[in-house]
Amino acid sequence: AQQKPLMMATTTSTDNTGLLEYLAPLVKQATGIDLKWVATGTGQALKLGENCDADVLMVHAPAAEKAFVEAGFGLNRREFMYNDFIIIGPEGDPAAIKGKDTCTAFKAILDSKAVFVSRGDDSGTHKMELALWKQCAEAVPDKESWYRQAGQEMLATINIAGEQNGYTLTDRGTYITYEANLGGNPPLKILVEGDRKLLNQYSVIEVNPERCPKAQQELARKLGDWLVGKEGQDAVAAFELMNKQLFFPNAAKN
Amino acid sequence: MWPLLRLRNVRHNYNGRTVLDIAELSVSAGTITGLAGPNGSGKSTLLKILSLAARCTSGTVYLRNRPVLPFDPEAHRRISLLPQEAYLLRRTVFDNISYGLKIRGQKNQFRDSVAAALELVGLDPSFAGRFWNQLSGGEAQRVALAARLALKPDCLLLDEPTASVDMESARCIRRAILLARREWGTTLIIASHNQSWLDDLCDTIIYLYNGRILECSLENVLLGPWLQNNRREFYKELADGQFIHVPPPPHPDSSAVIASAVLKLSGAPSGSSRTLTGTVSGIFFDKHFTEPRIHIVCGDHRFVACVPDMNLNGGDLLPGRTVTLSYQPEDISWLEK
Amino acid sequence: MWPLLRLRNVRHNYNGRTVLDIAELSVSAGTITGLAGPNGSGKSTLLKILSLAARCTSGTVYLRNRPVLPFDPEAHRRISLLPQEAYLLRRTVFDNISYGLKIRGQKNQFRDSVAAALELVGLDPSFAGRFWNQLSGGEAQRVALAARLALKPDCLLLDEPTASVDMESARCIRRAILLARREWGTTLIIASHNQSWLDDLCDTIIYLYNGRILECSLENVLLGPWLQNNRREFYKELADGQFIHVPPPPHPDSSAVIASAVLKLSGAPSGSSRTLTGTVSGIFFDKHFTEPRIHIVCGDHRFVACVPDMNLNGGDLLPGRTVTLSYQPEDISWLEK
Amino acid sequence: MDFILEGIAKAFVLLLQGDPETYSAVWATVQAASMSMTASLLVGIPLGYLLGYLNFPGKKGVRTVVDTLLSLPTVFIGLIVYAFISNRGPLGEFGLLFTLTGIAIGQTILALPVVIALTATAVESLDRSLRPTLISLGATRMQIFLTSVREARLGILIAAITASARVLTEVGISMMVGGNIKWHTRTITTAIALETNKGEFATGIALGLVLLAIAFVISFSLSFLRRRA
Amino acid sequence: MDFILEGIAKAFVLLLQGDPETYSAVWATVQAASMSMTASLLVGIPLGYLLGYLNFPGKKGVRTVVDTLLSLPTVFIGLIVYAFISNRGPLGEFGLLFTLTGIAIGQTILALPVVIALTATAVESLDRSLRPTLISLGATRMQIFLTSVREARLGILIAAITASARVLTEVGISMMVGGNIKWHTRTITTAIALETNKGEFATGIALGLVLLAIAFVISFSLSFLRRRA
Ligand SMILES: Nc1ncnc2c1ncn2[C@@H]1O[C@H](COP(=O)(O)OP(=O)(O)OP(=O)(O)O)[C@@H](O)[C@H]1O
Ligand SMILES: Nc1ncnc2c1ncn2[C@@H]1O[C@H](COP(=O)(O)OP(=O)(O)OP(=O)(O)O)[C@@H](O)[C@H]1O
Ligand SMILES: [Mg+2]
Ligand SMILES: [Mg+2]
Repeated sequence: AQQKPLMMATTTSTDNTGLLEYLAPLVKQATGIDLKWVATGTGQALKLGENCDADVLMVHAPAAEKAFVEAGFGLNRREFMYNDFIIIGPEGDPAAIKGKDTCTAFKAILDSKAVFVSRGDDSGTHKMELALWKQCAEAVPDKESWYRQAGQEMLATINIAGEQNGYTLTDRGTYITYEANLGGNPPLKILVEGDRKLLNQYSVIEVNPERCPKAQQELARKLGDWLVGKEGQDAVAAFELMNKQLFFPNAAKN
Repeated sequence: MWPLLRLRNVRHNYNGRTVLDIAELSVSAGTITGLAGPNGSGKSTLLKILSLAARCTSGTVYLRNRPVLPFDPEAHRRISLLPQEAYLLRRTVFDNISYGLKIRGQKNQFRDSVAAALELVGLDPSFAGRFWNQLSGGEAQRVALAARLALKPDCLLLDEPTASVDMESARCIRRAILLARREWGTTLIIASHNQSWLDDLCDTIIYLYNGRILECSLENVLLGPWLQNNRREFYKELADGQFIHVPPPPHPDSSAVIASAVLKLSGAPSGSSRTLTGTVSGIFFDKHFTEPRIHIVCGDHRFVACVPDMNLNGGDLLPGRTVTLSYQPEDISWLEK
Repeated sequence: MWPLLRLRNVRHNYNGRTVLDIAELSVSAGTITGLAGPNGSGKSTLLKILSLAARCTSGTVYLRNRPVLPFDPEAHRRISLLPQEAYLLRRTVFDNISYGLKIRGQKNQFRDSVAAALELVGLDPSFAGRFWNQLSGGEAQRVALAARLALKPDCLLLDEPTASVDMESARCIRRAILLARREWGTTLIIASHNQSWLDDLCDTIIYLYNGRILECSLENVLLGPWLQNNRREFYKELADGQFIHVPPPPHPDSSAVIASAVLKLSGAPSGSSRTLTGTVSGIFFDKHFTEPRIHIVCGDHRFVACVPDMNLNGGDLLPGRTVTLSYQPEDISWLEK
Repeated sequence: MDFILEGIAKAFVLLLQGDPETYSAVWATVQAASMSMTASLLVGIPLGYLLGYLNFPGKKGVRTVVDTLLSLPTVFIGLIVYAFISNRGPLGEFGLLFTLTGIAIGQTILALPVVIALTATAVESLDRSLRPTLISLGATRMQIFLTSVREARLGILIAAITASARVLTEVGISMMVGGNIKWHTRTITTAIALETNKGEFATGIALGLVLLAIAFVISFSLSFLRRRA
Repeated sequence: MDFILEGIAKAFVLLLQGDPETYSAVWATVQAASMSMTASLLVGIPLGYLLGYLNFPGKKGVRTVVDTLLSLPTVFIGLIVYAFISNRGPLGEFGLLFTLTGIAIGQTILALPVVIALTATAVESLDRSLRPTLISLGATRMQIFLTSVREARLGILIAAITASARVLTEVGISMMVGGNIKWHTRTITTAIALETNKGEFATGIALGLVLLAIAFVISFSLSFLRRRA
């Protein structure tokens, strides 16, 4: 009999960049697993896991993930890759943040009241941004008129920033897509990058079969094993968008 | 044998206003019953109740002594009504006429029935292909009638079948009604304002007034208001200045009814009798009366009187002649409000 | 003075079929014109064209010699039509009657106009508060008429104003029509199948047949088909077995028309004349003829004949008597198909 | 602006070259919509007929409720259906989550108020003499229903078209209940949402045109029912 | 399942305690919908009337096109409007992007086919003797239009309700053109989408109920127009 497909809940970034479509056939070939996925916001992906509607999760919000595992919804959280966040903004750079470190840049934006567009959707990226505000400027400038909360996907958020000549925090993958969409000459440029603080960690979590009897933990484990294994790590490293590497395997540190 | 249809203590209200109140009414099988009465007297309401197309507010309808309600499985398909405002389905004339046959589960072979029904109402067979909205007023009315005739019902109720129908077709419809009774044994009840057509066709005529059945006919109805002169007599002035005198009315606005037999053609007043002078406008023969009937116009009003044969001397009563009518005011009766 | 309304070479088609074809027709101001003709003869179509409610396929309508089209700014509000199937707005009777006044920009004070219009058609003022769907057939018809009378139009066209209206109200409507002409100088054109009502009311009557205006009246029309006997004479058998002989018809299905003057009451056939025997059903006085007119039933058919005064001997012509009619077949004419 | 023109061109390519992903989404859309439209017409037309036809106390209240339910947001319906068919929901065992059947259930809830409200209005607008006429011709209650529906066909046709347009264009239910799973539950609208998210605006436009093509086929074939009303 | 009950409870809290974010979204929704409904009714009712009333060659084709446009996906409309009003688009200088006015433009395009198609059907279903009757009473073309609309009020009312339901529940346009910017262009539906994405299902349900409450207020107040038809 044919094996039931493995249901994965994941975030839009892995789907929108094409990573999963690239990995799925490799997974099938190596493990025989038929991978199906639902790409949503991180919050909804975790909820799907909580409701036993997925077997495995691939997300990037470490704090929420840890809480998820601690609540007994998931097992065996394994970090397996990262990409990085960057701060982008208009070429004119009104807050003059180009080349500064992350915290200086955030403070400069705050002081100059330049437009900053936030994802505002509780996604991994949003959570990272909130953490940075707290860390660098003590408080999130929630009600400031220059602080625009889009509540949308990354790409839409970048577009909004582009239309409004604002800054935003984005993952590099989406920025590459954006750059390509605008023919390589987008109005928003990378202004801050490479800071250790800007790491975007992805992990894979198995749904706890004690809570969800139907969850296919065995297959989930198999997928996780493959991802952190050499084959998976190499595959991640080899994935390119517009000839640029997007994700960096880092399972080794587990 | 029980009457085919019988009403007992039937009362019907619209928005709390009673428009029909009939203690008892029977219609025997195979008869043709006419229904006459002014606008709003309840004819259409009565026909809807009799045909089980509507339910009366209170009271019972019996079909051969069995109480029946709308959608009664047995009665439903045997009684058919031509409503006053018949709706034509948004289809062809053919589909309209065959509709009743189709829903009775009859298969195909409508062609002959439809052609026969069209002929009965005097329409050319070519009308079958017309659409409902390609008909003149009278043609539409006749198509609606044909749709009922095609069903050959046991009991057929017609509400104003000749309204906006030409005279030739009215005669045609009369023939069709007589044929239905003769060939299919259909019992008919027909409401119409075409009094002479109705008189000519029906075995009996029921007069409705304000929702009640009248004992007399409605030949000469005079509406109020009534005035009183200084001798405390009640009267009304006609358009030509003559006065008509009546007994004390129950209400100043009541309607008086003067039976044709009350109006005598003996010219001279005698005792307490009063006279009216008018012009003869026509003489008729009406099968419900043994004597011919004469129409006399006084001012605006047309009176009907009976002509006992002995009164006929020469051409005195021919149209255009002036005659004098006499009557006893006490013989005038009142309609209930 | 130019005629108020005039048609020239008017032709109207529905789906390519010509239903109206009038070379010339004039209506003078202040007259009451009747429109008679069988169902489908084009009366409603003609009224719609005359009232500028529809545009004819070809031809011209003149108002006082000025060609006019529908929505003509000057004519539009001065001509009003009561359509055969008048639509009542889904509002109260009051709103229906005041609608025309309202859209003419008249401010308030409808109350008196509405009450006056209701009275003209013989409806109680309490009807003003009723909703459109709380009326009987005849009441609705009269409300529609009242809505036109309230406008006091210069020209009023009525399509079957007395269909489903009771006799008393028909008289009331007659009075209202005469009042409109007298008080407001209204010109009226009225289509009706109520021949005697129309005869009584109108100054002239136009007869329509198959969309054309007839020169004669439509008193005695005999429909085909016509048979031929072995002497090559054309005839038709009446329901009682008598034969009626006609000259060679243009088409075996043509309709013959026998003017009332053609039917003589002199009993004995002379020369080439033929006879018919029948029963008198009524005698009338009709203001369009100097002599009284007599209705004679032969089988199924009712003939109208003129009664020259000299022919009246005693009560011979009273209803119920049997009489013999004679006619010359050559005097019978044909209707165009 | 360019992406509009590009999208129009791309729509032809997708349709004419038989792009398998597009056809998969078309097929998913058609399947889900057929199921939901069948269900909502079968249930909604009789209910709408009764609502327009009968007079009962509280009828006005029912109409107001139906009118209100026209404004059920699709994501809201998606959430409710999800709650029921999620593995932890009362109907979890039927495995309807992330299936076209699941989508169709949600779409039926979406379409029902449209069908009911518009059918009721069409039936209410029928000539008031239809009912007595049909009774007088001997029609049973069922035959009165069927004939009334046929007489009100213009109104009910547009009810069906409006409801199917609502179903064809909805995203929230397909996304939430279907999961937008490629080759399985990805419908045209979820594909449009995905492509737009990816910044592939031209592809979004192209897929939108594909959806309009389906809608055109539907309204064109139904327009023949409209002849001679 | 729990989140449904939780959401119902939360809806009361949001509404009764006057949650500012919710009220901001309600206000944005109401503003955008008022603008778009005003525009689409003003334009759509006359166009629908003409479409239902006039007979002209090609009428059937126009109807089929309008019926097809009922299926315009909201994201598609969003993309088209975005293309025009983005800074790089031909109307960029008016600064309509990420404004409620921009959303209203898209919603007008969404609502127009609904208003036109349903109005045309309502007008077509009018008694055929209405027109000659009005002409015979002396009504001008404009008065015939106004009176016909009033006579067809049941059908046009439901057209308005259906269109406003479509506008209130759409997400694609508000998201794409409005940008779902908190305190500015975040409408209830984009908020629902956001909360659902965040996994805050209960809040999504609560906001859905808030939207239904708005819809109820609308249909309840309009239901008085329905008396005595
Ligand atoms: N749907 C209704 N709602 C309220 N009142 C009504 C309704 N239908 C009829 N009526 C009233 O009931 C009474 C009887 O009406 P009905 O139609 O039976 O009269 P009718 O004798 O048929 O009159 P007509 O000769 O005008 O057809 C009238 O006073 C009329 O105004
Ligand atoms: N809308 C239409 N489409 C096609 N044919 C029509 C239409 N209306 C009327 N007709 C036909 O045109 C002819 C004239 O119709 P019209 O209504 O003028 O007759 P009428 O004299 O008023 O008849 P009636 O006495 O029955 O009212 C008839 O043969 C009728 O069948
Ligand atoms: Mg009646
Ligand atoms: Mg006519």
